[in-house]
Amino acid sequence: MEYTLKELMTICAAREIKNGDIVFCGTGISMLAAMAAKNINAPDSVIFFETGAIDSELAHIPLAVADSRIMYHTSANGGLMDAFCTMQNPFVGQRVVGILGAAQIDIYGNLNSTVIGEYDAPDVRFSGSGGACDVASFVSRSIIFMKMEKRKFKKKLDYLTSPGYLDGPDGRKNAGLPPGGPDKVITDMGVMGFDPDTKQMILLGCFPGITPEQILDHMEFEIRTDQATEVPVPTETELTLLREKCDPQRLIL
Amino acid sequence: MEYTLKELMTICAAREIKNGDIVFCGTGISMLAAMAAKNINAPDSVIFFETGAIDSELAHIPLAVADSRIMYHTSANGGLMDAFCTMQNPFVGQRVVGILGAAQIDIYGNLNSTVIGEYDAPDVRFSGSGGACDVASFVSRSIIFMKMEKRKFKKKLDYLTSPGYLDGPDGRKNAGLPPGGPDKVITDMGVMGFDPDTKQMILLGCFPGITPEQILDHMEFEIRTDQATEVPVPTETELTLLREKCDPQRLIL
Amino acid sequence: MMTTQENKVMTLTEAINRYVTNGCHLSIGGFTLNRNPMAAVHEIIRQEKRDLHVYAHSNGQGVDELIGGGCVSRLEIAYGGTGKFMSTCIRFRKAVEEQTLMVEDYSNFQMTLRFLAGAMGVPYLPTRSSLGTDIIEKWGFSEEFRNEDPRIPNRKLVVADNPFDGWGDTEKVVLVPAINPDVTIIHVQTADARGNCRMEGLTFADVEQAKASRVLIITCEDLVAEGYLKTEPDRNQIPFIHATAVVKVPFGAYPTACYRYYDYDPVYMKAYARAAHDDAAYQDFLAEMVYPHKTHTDLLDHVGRHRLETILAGRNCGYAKNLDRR
Amino acid sequence: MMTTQENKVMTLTEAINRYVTNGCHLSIGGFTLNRNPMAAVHEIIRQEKRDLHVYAHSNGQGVDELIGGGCVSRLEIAYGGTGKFMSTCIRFRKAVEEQTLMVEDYSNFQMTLRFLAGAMGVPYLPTRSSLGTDIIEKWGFSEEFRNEDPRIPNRKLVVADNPFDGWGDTEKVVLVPAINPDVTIIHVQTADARGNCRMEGLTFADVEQAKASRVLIITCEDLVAEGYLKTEPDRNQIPFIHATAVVKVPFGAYPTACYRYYDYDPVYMKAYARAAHDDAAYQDFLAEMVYPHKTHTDLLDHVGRHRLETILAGRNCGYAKNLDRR
Repeated sequence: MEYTLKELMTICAAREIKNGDIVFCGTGISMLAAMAAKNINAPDSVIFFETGAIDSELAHIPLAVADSRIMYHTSANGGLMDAFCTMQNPFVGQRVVGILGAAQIDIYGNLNSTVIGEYDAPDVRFSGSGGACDVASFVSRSIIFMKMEKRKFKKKLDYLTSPGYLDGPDGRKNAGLPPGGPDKVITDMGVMGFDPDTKQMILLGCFPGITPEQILDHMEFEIRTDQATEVPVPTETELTLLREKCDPQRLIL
Repeated sequence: MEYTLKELMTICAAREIKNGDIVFCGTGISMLAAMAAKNINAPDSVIFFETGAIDSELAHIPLAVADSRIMYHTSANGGLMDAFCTMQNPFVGQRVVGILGAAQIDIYGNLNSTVIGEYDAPDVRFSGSGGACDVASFVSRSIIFMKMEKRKFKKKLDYLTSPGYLDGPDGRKNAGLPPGGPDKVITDMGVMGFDPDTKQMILLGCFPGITPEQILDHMEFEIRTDQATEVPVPTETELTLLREKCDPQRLIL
Repeated sequence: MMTTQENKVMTLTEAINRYVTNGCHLSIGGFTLNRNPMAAVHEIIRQEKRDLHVYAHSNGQGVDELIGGGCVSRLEIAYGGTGKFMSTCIRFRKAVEEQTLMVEDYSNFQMTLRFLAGAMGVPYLPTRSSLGTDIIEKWGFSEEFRNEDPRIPNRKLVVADNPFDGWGDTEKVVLVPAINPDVTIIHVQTADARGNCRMEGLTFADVEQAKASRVLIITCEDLVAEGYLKTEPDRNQIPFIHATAVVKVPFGAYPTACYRYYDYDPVYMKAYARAAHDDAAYQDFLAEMVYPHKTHTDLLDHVGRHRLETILAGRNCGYAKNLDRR
Repeated sequence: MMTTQENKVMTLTEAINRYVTNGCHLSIGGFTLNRNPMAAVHEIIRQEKRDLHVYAHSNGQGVDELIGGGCVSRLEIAYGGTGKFMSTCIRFRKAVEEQTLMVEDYSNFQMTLRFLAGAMGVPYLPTRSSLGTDIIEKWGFSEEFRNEDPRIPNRKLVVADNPFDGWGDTEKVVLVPAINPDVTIIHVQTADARGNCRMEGLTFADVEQAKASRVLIITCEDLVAEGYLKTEPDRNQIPFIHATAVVKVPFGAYPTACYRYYDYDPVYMKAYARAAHDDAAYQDFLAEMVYPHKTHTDLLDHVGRHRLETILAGRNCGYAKNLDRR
């Protein structure tokens, strides 16, 4: 069954979500991945928005995390305080998985979604942290969507918005952050993880037809590729459920 | 028109409440004073409970600040966080008037509602602060009900639960408290205020038939009495409204 | 959307037996004479749990009965009383005066902030309350005691300078340390099998206590089908992710009140206060009202339908308008 | 019980004219494309308010239009975007890149905590968010600038040790300073003339923003009689004691959504995003959609009943099910 790159990426992220996970969703593909997980492989995962909605039914796809569509048929409608306290909560916070995107990422999974250039006189201004820095600070693991480009996989970020492992294995501890950190990076060419010892990014899987060399060509820094395998293509079930249950109007796909 | 001591005390406190005041009520006579003010002289005062109810209708008299009778027909039902944040709020907190009681009071209007004797091995244990320390810490003025007894008007408190002026004019500032402090002490023999310069208690009024000397006889410390006048007796209107509108079942009176 | 249901429903006996262990750190919901989880309190007494460390703001009746039942060794508290029926909780007062209970005093706001700090995952929160008072000066637990017990913070309260140089016209604040109880028990009007909760009337500090806790036991008047509470989610305060156990216990707050369901029972409250003054009479009270009843239903049967009818709440006002409370 | 009613109702023109002054510190409610007080935003633009200091978490459309209208000089913000329609707010982005706007970055939780700190009267609140990041390292307002302006705290954020020696498994926290805006404007579903408010759906940070503010302007879909909101007080979030002005403005959040009333308008949002990329086109947009309309009703007349009908919310789901959002 044919599939688009966006479908593949969405399903790759969805596969990372387990039953019992509380999934922090951003807009766009991140929300779609959470919806896909719930419809495909993790029906007992919980969709959760920084705006204060938890366990939204999502009968129709939202176009922002404040879309009224997330307020319908939830377990509780609250506000930002409720949502962020849930993420920082010592018990349920550990069950939260963040799905994030960014303009730049470095080898330790730190993210920039603020500026290119100097902070005081930027060449390009982005939206800023929103809740991304919060979720990256608090939760046990996060999944990051990135487009493979040299200017995006950076040796040094122009601005560190959301913490990954900071400068290495002790980075988070030294800074005073709770344990946790990035778990997977889902790109348009393959999937990366992080070495449990060095906390540096490693290549885990290439999309069909893509080689590790091609991926390295799209990065400013080098990563280990010796564990890379080919990412399994989406199954017919995965694709059908994604298309029919999650985004029938193709608003995001 | 005849009246009881409790009615006189209630009306003395009620007279201190103005339109626009937000009145923090405890149980018993303090709640009755707030209800009396609203029915007699300050219809635009707002009755407010530390449990989270604001502008309760109080169709029936509550016997505790968590009585379901305070939850009916309020402007908003919240919780303790809402209530105490309102008191500490820089804008509305200044409009809050606290009505308090205690086991002991000193010349600076500090209150003890915790223990008699040593804290670690008390002779008598009382209920403790509840919200009294909070309201005494935050709000611009408070009205205190006390029974005139030597063991209650103390040179030195056994335990300082709720701050008055602490040790004098700069006491609150030095401790780091916001401005404010006790305004009136309503007793079963007369009414005290506080000298604006020394912040020490002074006698403002004696109940009919009571002399300043009699009041001083019931106190361990000495206060100025040269400004004391006779407290005006309750009017027929005051008494009628108090009895018929506030406590027709005589649950508190 | 596809969803499977996690069912957390169990009996009260099972929930207390499984989660409330001797020596555990416990908090209960409600305030003075309203929405205390009294069925759970009685079950704890019946199961003879001992050496509990209890965190209370103004949880009156429930805390006094736990103390009276011999379950509590240590108590961090703001207020022990139930209003008109007991201006000071009587078994609490006796235990403190007889030094059979270690007690440490805070204010209601401080206890609320401590639960909130625990719920929001920060080690402390600041307030301006209690500066200059003995609440800061006098500790119920000594420094040595604190240092020996890793489950208690090393200091009671800390007075700190404002590092933002007088910002907010504030020079100093009091930092209150977080509480994360092992178990919190609350009684709510409505819950579903996953543990979504809806309270009516005031919520007191139940939400903060619930979210601060490792284990959350919910007793409820009505246990409703999955989906019912989701039709009006603005009215739900605690989402199921915080819940551990759900128990249906009608009249589960009795003898305290439950807004829109029933009022407090003045007959019980007055009989309790009378008995509590005397050790022998209190044992008689326990022998009549707590020990013999295997379940809360048995207690309610003992109280009798007539008395329960006197406290039934008017559906509009939420309490029993004609209740004799003199 | 006797009560007289304080009536705070006025026109939007009057409320903005009286309370939003040049140079004042302002915050607006809502989030990205939902429940922004857009009628008030447009009135601020029409009245040519200048030099505003704006505090925003993720208030997307409203903040971008305020910037586009030339009203804002300084902005403390967590996120400038409206989701699919503008992943980064376009007038915001242009103003920052052209350095016509001073900006300082925080996270959404930090901004929420800052409003909460202001509402609860403490100089700061702690969190663990942003440790090790440039949100702490890079300040938008320099130390000199801060010291010259008494209305800005002397530091952006402070990293502090935990004085409770590792309590809560925490060694360090970030202290975020309180915000007390001069004016906060929120748009709610229902209010009464005294300013009691009921929001439906998510409340975002509106409650904290409202209570932190010296002046609170409320625009509402429905202005109801005194007493109406008091029949179900559990559903009200802001009691009248915080309110300064109340204005009835149906469709007052348009073109952003208002849960259970109407959806966002994709036609407006897309036209806006197109125009915002180009200065001349943006002036045309202002000339068509903002300046000529004396009131919000005039703008709605210009939009036309047909388009408004497409966004009307289903009373059950709360949004427009069949809206074309491609």
